[in-house]
Amino acid sequence: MSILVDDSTRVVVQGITGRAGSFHARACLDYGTRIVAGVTPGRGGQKLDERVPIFDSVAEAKQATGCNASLIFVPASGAADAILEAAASDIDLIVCITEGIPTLDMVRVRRCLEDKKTRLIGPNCPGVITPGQCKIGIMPGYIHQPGPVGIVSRSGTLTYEAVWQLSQRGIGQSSCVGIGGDPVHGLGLQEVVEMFDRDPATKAILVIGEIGGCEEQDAATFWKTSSRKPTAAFLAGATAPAGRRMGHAGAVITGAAGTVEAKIAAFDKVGISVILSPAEIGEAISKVMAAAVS
Amino acid sequence: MSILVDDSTRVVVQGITGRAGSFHARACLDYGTRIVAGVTPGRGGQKLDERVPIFDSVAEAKQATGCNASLIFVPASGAADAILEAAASDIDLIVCITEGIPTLDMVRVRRCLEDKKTRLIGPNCPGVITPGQCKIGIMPGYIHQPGPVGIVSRSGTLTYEAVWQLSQRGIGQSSCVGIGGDPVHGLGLQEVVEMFDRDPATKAILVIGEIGGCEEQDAATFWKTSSRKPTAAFLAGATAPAGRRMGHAGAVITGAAGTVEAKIAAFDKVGISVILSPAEIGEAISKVMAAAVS
Amino acid sequence: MNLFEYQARGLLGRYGLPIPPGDVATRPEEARQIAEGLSKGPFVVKAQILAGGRGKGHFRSGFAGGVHLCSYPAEVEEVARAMLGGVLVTAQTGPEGRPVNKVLVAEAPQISRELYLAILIDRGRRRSVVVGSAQGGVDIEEVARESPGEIHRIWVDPQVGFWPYQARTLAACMGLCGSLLPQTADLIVRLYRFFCECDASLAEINPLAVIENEKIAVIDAKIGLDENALFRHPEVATYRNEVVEDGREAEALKAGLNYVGLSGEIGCMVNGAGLAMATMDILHRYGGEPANFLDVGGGADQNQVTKAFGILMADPKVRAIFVHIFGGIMRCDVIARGIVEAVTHTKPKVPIVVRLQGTNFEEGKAILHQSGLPIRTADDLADAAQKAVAAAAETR
Amino acid sequence: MNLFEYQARGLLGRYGLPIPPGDVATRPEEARQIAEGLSKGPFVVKAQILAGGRGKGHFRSGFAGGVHLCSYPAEVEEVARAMLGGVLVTAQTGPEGRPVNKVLVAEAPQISRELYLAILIDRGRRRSVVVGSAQGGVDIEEVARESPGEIHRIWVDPQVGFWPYQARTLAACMGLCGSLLPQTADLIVRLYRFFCECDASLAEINPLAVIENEKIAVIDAKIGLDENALFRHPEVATYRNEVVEDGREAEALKAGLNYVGLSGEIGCMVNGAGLAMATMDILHRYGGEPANFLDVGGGADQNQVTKAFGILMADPKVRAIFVHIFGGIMRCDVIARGIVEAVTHTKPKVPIVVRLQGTNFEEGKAILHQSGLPIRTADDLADAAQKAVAAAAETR
Repeated sequence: MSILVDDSTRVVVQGITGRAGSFHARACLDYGTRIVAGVTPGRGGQKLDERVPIFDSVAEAKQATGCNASLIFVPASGAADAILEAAASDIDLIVCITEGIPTLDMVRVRRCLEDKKTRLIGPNCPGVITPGQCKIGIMPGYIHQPGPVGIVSRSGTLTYEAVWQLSQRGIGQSSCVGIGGDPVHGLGLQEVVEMFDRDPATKAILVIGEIGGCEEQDAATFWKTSSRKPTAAFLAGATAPAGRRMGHAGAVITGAAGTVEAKIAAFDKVGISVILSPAEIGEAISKVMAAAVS
Repeated sequence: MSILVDDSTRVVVQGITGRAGSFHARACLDYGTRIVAGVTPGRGGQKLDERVPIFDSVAEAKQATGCNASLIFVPASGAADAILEAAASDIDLIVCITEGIPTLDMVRVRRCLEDKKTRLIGPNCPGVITPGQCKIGIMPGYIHQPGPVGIVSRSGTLTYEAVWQLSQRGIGQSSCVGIGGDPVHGLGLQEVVEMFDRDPATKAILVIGEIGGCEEQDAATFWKTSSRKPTAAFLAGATAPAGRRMGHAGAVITGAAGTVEAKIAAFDKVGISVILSPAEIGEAISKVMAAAVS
Repeated sequence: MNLFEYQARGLLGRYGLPIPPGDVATRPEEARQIAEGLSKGPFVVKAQILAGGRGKGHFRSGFAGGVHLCSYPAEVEEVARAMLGGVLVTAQTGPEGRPVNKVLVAEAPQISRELYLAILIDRGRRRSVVVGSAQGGVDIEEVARESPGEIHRIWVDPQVGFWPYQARTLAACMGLCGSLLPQTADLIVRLYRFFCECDASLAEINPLAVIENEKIAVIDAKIGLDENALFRHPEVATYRNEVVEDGREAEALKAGLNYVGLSGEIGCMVNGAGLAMATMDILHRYGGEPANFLDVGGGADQNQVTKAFGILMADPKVRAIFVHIFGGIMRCDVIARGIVEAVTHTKPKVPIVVRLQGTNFEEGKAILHQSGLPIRTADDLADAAQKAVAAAAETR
Repeated sequence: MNLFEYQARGLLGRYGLPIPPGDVATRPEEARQIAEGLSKGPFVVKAQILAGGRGKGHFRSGFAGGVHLCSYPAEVEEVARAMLGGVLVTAQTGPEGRPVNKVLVAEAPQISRELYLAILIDRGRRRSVVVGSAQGGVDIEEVARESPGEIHRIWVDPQVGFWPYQARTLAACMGLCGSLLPQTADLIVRLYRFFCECDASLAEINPLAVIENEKIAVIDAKIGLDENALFRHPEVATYRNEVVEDGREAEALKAGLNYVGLSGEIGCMVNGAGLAMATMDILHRYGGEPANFLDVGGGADQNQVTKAFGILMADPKVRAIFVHIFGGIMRCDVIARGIVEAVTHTKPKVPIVVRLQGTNFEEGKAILHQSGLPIRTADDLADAAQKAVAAAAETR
């Protein structure tokens, strides 16, 4: 059990002939992910490594292979179009790794997706993994192990650090979802938390947030009104200076809601323990799980 | 009884301080139409002829006067905006007289109206009149008289000619609707025909079509599947030269549907008598009504 | 407003569509110079008129064909000389043909495949539609009739817009693959951007061609612009002056009148397009032929009536004038005064039949009668039309 | 990317927004000439820095205020001389202030009312929002806190777009009527068009002012552009070179690194923005202060690692370097080789602490150890951070 992806997920890689696309398609294949197709317009009929058929469009790929998830490596200027192409073919899950997509493109994309059942993860994210079953993204697969903790994160490498700390302690993960750091993106913290809440395999939830936006507060609102699983959270950027862009476009402080203090306050209110040091993530999860058992 | 408008209709005139707007607002008032408000941005607080209050926006006009229909004389460059403003205030019926609105503006307007219950008549049309009750448009009111014939027309002055011929013979009209001559407009021939079909006061229907498009065929499709009232039709443009069109793209979409011959054939198929001379419109209506009675 | 091919090339070029190099010439020597400036032959010389069927047309002079392939610049000059100043008659021009004042000289690449591409407004669905076919360079209407499956359409939701993936889908339907697929998709996206940004009513590329080295290119383009939107495109509105071929139409344009020249002998002046068409129809029924379509609009004033008269009377074909006004906003007494003034000043040599109906028609008729001018009036439409046809027959 | 006020004026001017005339000067004499060229005084001289609070700021020289009203061109020159080349400290610049290399000289119209207008992206609702208030020229966040009813917002459905009637509604909410209503609505529509066409992330006009003769005017404008969209705006991308005030940031930009200079003493090099922020947080916990934020990204190569080292070491504040890499795509052995090479070549005089974790971390650590260079390594994050803080303390 898991959320979003498992060993039955059939993946098409959009932009499979690019440098990043081919590299990560191979890494996913090596992990055991069912990469059943690739798409690069004008390269239809070719194959990646003589095993993954390449098509001119997602529609053709879906018709030929029945793919139901897409992994996007298309460059920023064409990424919005790639997302909409996958959505037009009613792909269930789209994971967009591409970084640098203009915000107004994402505004249009999200508006179009409102009318669809397609789910989008990202862009500018590491992707999603269900350890031992399916990796759709760029995270190092080997640091993960199957287990009870669902991780949702706005960050990339910081999530790897958290996973590492968990796996070092022998605590595995049900699924790990990096939702991406752009101002306008697909699934939000709250939506993923809700999925973990419904997933029987997930026994505890780790939330990795950061400064900017108010997704952490939205998630807190959810907990306020629902029964919930043991949860811990880490929030990066407590010491980031106000008003200076720190890499993720999403990390610009946009008002009081964006500060770590405001987010900690929101979590405190609903009784979520906020981890104060990034070195103590593994330990904190052990504690909340132990507390839940006792 | 009538369609679309009657003596309870409360009208706001958008662009009431312009030359055409003030002229026709007065003409409608003289006819007995309940013109309850006008709109000209920046002129809010003034009055037309010390009797019609002017507002800065349709929203304010609606709040203050409860208007439920709008008559638009705003110049072409701002007319699409004026239509959407009225629709945003949930005005039930919009009659847009303005001619010369860019087609792509109307494409956007129609798309926006799909999500609304607001009905649009026009643009580039004479408007709608229910004789003796309410005139929302620029037609000469005095040529009309109350009675049993519903008229729907794609033309302006040709409709006046038809009304004249009817009234001369003592045949009155339930309502007359000029749907406008632009490629993309509001209510279509078929929709108005359906309204007349449902209106108990309408005993016979006169359709005035012309070359181009395929609205006449759409109306014919309706008759094919529904019981119907005595109906006659005149189609202008039988001898118009095939036009100076250069490309063939139009014909790829609509085929030969735009010709009068094709329209006559469609009407013939469903047994609608097509009037061959524009001088015989009144006579033809007398005949179909007499045939229905006997 | 339809554009000449050379204007269409200019506009599409601004949007980055691939078009074989070339330019327009008004003199034969200029045509040769253009050819000399191009990097390679063969060259194509194309008569610039606003009508199709040029290739199979012929000049009044006897010279055959409005489109010629030439191998050398000297040949280009020769062909241009035969075309310029001539009158080209094609299946679409009618027997009177069209004057050729400009020729286009362009490189004529080797074509390996001809495709069809167009964008236009679908009135029925109220949105624009992008149309593509692997069957280009031919009569597309025939393709639509004979093998409708060969015509592919993508309707564009104006709220969502047209995205590159849709262009790729269409390009694939048009049989394109390999590097031609993204190339063509890019071209379609650019054509759509042009269509929207310039408020076009039609953008048709036929043929769209696959040329040497697997490149895609625009070989011929027909563009129509929405006249209602010219106010927001001052840069293309200037094309307007260049595209009016008919002198009478140019006059009417200046006076703000909607005029189309025809080949009959009864000059018509009507208010409203529908009534104007109905008037033409009824003249036909009684054996008459209109010399024109002229809609003076709903709010025409005395001045416009005078100008309209001037245009009708300047037409040597006109043997009778038929004025048909249904007064709504326009009062018949005002129109009657305009007619009296125009007739008094211009003293037409052909009979005039007037039907006034609607607002103040009694007063209007009285003004006409009291003027003492030789104006024939009629009350109903059938009577008026018969009188107009009879009047034209008298002077024959 | 935030723009200088004079750049913002230039861009908004292209979209037809009403802006009092003026220009930017780099020399005092130039400032005077600009004032002489303007039709009337008084004039305003404004220091051009990328931070707010200029009016209440002060120069290191002691000169007070980054915004001055002047009556005569000579006074303009005097004020410009006091500002140019100086360092302006405001509530938003931090104690180090910002260098003033340019001043804006403009007409200063009589202001009768100050309003607020802005367009930005609302992340929560995932669309742009147009914000207006009758309370302008003040701290808008305070207005939002104290009297939220005074802030009016219109969220724009990207599929429907922003229509003039919505602009009129907002203008009316801002308390405008009479001829100011359509004028302001027009300004808002133009600002929205700018926002979309130029891919802005923020367009804030504060104050928007009612000036003489009931005209509306842009008195100050703050514009942020979406860096991700600069690829499609080559014309504004060139502004990029002008807006980097910090030399280290300029270096980093060239190397494709994401760098923000801070005031601490531990030079940080981390892969990933979230991990970089967490690294800063943990240094803080152990009493350290980062000298910078530096994210080398997910796919940095040996070359970028070398360049990043160069930037860290060029900073005189840096007393220790902390390299923190979690290898995912990036292999730790590659990073280790980059570090060894950089250290070998640049011979830093400050201690270096490295934590490598993730892909090939064992191999990476081995490379560092075998190099014999004075590099301190650590396994877990807490240990590494403590070592880095201690290292910085040593050299104090």
